[in-house]
Amino acid sequence: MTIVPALDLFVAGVVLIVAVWTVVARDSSSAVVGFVAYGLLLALVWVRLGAPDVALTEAAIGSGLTGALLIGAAARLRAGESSTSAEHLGGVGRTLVAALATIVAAAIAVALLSLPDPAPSLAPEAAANAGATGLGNPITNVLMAFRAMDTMLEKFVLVIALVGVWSLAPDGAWGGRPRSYHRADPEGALVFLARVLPPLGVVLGIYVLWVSADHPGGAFQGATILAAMWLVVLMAGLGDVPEVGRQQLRLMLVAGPVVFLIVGLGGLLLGGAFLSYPQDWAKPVILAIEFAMILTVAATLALLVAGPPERSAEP
Amino acid sequence: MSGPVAVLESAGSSGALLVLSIVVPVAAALVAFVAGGRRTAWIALAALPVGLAVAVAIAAKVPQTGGALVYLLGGWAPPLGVALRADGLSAVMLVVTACVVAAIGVYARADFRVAAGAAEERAPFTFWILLLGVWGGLNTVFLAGDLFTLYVALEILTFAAVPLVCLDGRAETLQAALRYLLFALLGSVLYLAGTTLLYGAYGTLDVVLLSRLVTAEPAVLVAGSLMTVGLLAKTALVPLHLWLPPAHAGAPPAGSALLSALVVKGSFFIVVRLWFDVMPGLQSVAATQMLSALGATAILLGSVVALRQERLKLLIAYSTLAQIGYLFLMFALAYDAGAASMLKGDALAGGMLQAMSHAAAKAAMFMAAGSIYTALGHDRIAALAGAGRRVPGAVAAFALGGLALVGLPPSGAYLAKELLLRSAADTGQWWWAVVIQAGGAFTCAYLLLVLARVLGPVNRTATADETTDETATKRGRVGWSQQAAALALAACSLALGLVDWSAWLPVPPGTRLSSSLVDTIAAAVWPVLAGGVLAVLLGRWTPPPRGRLQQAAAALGPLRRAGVALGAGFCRADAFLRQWPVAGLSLLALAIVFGAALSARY
Amino acid sequence: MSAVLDLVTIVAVSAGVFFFLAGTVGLLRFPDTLTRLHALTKADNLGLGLVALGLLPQAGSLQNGLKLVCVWLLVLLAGATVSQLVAQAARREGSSS
Amino acid sequence: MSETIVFGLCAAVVAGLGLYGAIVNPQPLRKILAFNLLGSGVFLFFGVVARRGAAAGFPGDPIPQALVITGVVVAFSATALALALLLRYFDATGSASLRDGAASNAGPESTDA
Repeated sequence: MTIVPALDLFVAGVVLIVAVWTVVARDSSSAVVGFVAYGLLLALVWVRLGAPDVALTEAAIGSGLTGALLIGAAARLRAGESSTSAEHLGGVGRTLVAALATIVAAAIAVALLSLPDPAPSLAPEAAANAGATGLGNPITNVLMAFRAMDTMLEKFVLVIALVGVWSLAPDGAWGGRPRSYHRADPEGALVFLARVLPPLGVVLGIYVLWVSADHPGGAFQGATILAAMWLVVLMAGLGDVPEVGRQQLRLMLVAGPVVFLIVGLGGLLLGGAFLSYPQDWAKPVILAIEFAMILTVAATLALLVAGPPERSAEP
Repeated sequence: MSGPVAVLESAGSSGALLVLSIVVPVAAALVAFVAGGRRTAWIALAALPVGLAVAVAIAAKVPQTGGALVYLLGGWAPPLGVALRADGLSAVMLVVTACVVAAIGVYARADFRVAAGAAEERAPFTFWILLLGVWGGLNTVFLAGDLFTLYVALEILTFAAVPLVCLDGRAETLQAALRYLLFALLGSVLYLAGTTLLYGAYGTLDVVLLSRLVTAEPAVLVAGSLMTVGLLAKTALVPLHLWLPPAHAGAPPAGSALLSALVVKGSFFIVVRLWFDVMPGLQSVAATQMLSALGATAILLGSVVALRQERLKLLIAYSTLAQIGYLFLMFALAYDAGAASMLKGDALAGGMLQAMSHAAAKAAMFMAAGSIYTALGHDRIAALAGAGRRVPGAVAAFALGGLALVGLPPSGAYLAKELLLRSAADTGQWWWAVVIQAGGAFTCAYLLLVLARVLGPVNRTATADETTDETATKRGRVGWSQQAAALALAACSLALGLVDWSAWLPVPPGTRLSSSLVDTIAAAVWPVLAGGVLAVLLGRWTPPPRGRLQQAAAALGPLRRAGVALGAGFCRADAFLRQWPVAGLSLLALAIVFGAALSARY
Repeated sequence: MSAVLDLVTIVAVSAGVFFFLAGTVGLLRFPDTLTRLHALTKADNLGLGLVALGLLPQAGSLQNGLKLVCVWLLVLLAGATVSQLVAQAARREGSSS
Repeated sequence: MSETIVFGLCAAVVAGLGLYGAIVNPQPLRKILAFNLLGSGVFLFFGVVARRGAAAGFPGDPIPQALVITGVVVAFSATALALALLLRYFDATGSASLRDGAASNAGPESTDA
């Protein structure tokens, strides 16, 4: 058994080395690459912590999509990086920040280590109430039943963030398309990938949603895969980002939270509570919400990566 | 809101009102998003009265429950599920928020209208959805009984607020928005770190359940200090205010009103929840005195720097800084050293009342400033003369809002001041009484400075300047509805002191304007006098060119020079504190000092 | 029987790890982008292939085994494409400077 | 339960690094990166707390694990919004500097006596 703590120590050590690298690396592109590697390593940590659902989320969103965003931004900002000289901190200041950050981190570490043992846990309660939804995956139960409000509000966060990103468009480009990716070589490798991968990816994304009823997976993780497939197609120039004024697109972007709200209000009207599910229909209703959610989340994530509209609607 | 019954059972059908109060703005935002075009504004405007009615209904129900309206979402009781709770504090904040949002909606109708021929325009579309987003986020903040739901609500609030700053797309507002977002994100992550520790210690994030469990353990002390400091960063309490002045001054008027009046109150409200509901017995003399001392610093710094501003919107933004400080004075006054606990009494009521009247008054003032800007084509304080003739309603709203802020009877701020002073006297903390009075005088000082310009004679040289000024080229007409909206809010703020708040706030029944006529007049006169002196000594003004006043000015010479030097010093201090690394250091240092203050209780 | 399968696993995974190590050393030590890519492909193709092969006997069911093979194939596809793109970008940057 | 200690300490260090980077690094992009680092450290706290609460046959307490999934999505939205702002600001000014441009607040006191 001693090999397992050794493995944990090794993983933690590598995670820390890469984390330090992302902070101290001289140029931003290297730091971003370091961050993507860090995110993947973190997924390992999550598996070791017994949370495969989170590991999937971390790898897909924390590392994959965030990485894609950061790499794109780093490439566009490269020209301006050398001219950045603002708000530099001298050596003394850095040391001071380092000292204070160390104290805060140490306090948190002490707090974490001082937590009571045995730890308080809601796992037994979650297990006892799992029958109410008919789903076998406890995390899906939490997200869709016990704390459905958070999940619904989080969909709203996505919509608001997207409106925020769109609000940064130049006035002339409103209603138009987000930044177009330049057409790749039609014979090139990317176009090949964009033709081969998406069919597989779509199947995989829906599979990840489908199994989430009883196994690790879920709407977010599946949606991220779908979003990634769409982004590959866009980057290869095989498709165009839709115009932000399109009604169908907007419907898709709110379908998840709207279905959630309708089901929630339905629960209220049928005599139950807001966001409660009918006894025998819980599983199909939840899967219906998740299906609406996967479309919404996939579209929102992809458009958040694509950025504000930059071209007007007319070609 | 104690007792197991209140926690675990929904209060029948009226509890569904709490759900509606969140669902109305959220659903309206989603529908408005799909509808697009001119319909976006109409949907938002239609949601305003509905939301207001829901808020009023909640406020009417809460006193009948004897504690709080509770709703269990999905029928799941905490700790597994999430509960919505409305106590008196939530109820009044819901109503005030709905009123202010409605007034801002009326005001913004003219500014964010889609031109007749156009299908859809960027700024109107985003403004209306973000307005509903801010509203939904705030309602969730006031109602959520779970620390993680509060986190999601805070993020809704932040993500909706930040784009409002840079709706016009100018480079400096983009920068202000970016600084705002980045600093606010630091704050929310610290808050989230605290929630983890609390969950790890007690296995629940429910506010009421936690309040029965918390004891002074290391994890709780660390959590308390991280969460408090994170929220202070989002509230922009000095010295964590680097983002506020440029963001609040740069936004379009309706956006500024929303940000200054309401958005900062969201994180403030969570601080109140945290200190009074989650861990009231955990605070210490050191921690409460420190928090209020930060508030006092904010009053001093914000007011003096406000007096030095050239532009009206920046002046109002710095006044917000000072007023945020005012909100934190109640923490020292509400701490009962004997019981070693935060008490819900006069001080809390005063603080909340201050928050409410500031919300109404500040929104009115920003809206009025926006109208003045539109009418004159600029907002340079030195050249405001003549605004009274062009937009009399807006100037009146500005003056009334200002008087309400100063705390002249019968304003809400006056009652708040009375309550705070009473509690200062009860607890023997005379130094806070001094700070409270000084705050009123300072507010009066910058109000007088502006009003003197607005009502004064038109300055020929300034007018000549103005015609060459590029910003002055775009003068516009201001509709009556905009001025009326601002005026109505200002009047609300002035009338808040007439209400008997005992049904919602922890004050004895019948608490309203209690003092005699003489006292009232004295209370009205002395801040004006003191404010006048402060304005003369510290304000930015040019001595009159001739006449008797000039001799008076000359006689004041040395004092005035000292005042100017002092003002310049404060401006430099403010500029220093608003550098990113300095603010970051302050954030870390405050977290550590709070942790130490909380643990140094025995 | 299971001992033999375990041995296969140990040998194949160890060989895979060796190729990963070699590829990583190459990635860190080689002078330019193209040679680094050259090193990396060893890790991707051969290393991962051997690890997947080694894990097959431990998969337990046909379904899980198929999933392992799918993982390997997908990484091959992605790796090959990305190598192409990186090489193209490197060539473009090299010719422009 | 040794993994909770190892990864708990690891998470605290990562959070400290994130705080340091967010304050010290002058470029906004690096601040955003550091914010993500800090966020992931805080999410790991949840993971450690969840792992400590393993019970009822679950490898971890599902409540904090679900909270992390929500948190990751929120953090992604924050990153997307921040980067969009940064890129727009960069396009508008050609600079990615966050130095406070409103220096005029504390500018010369020319109108005074």
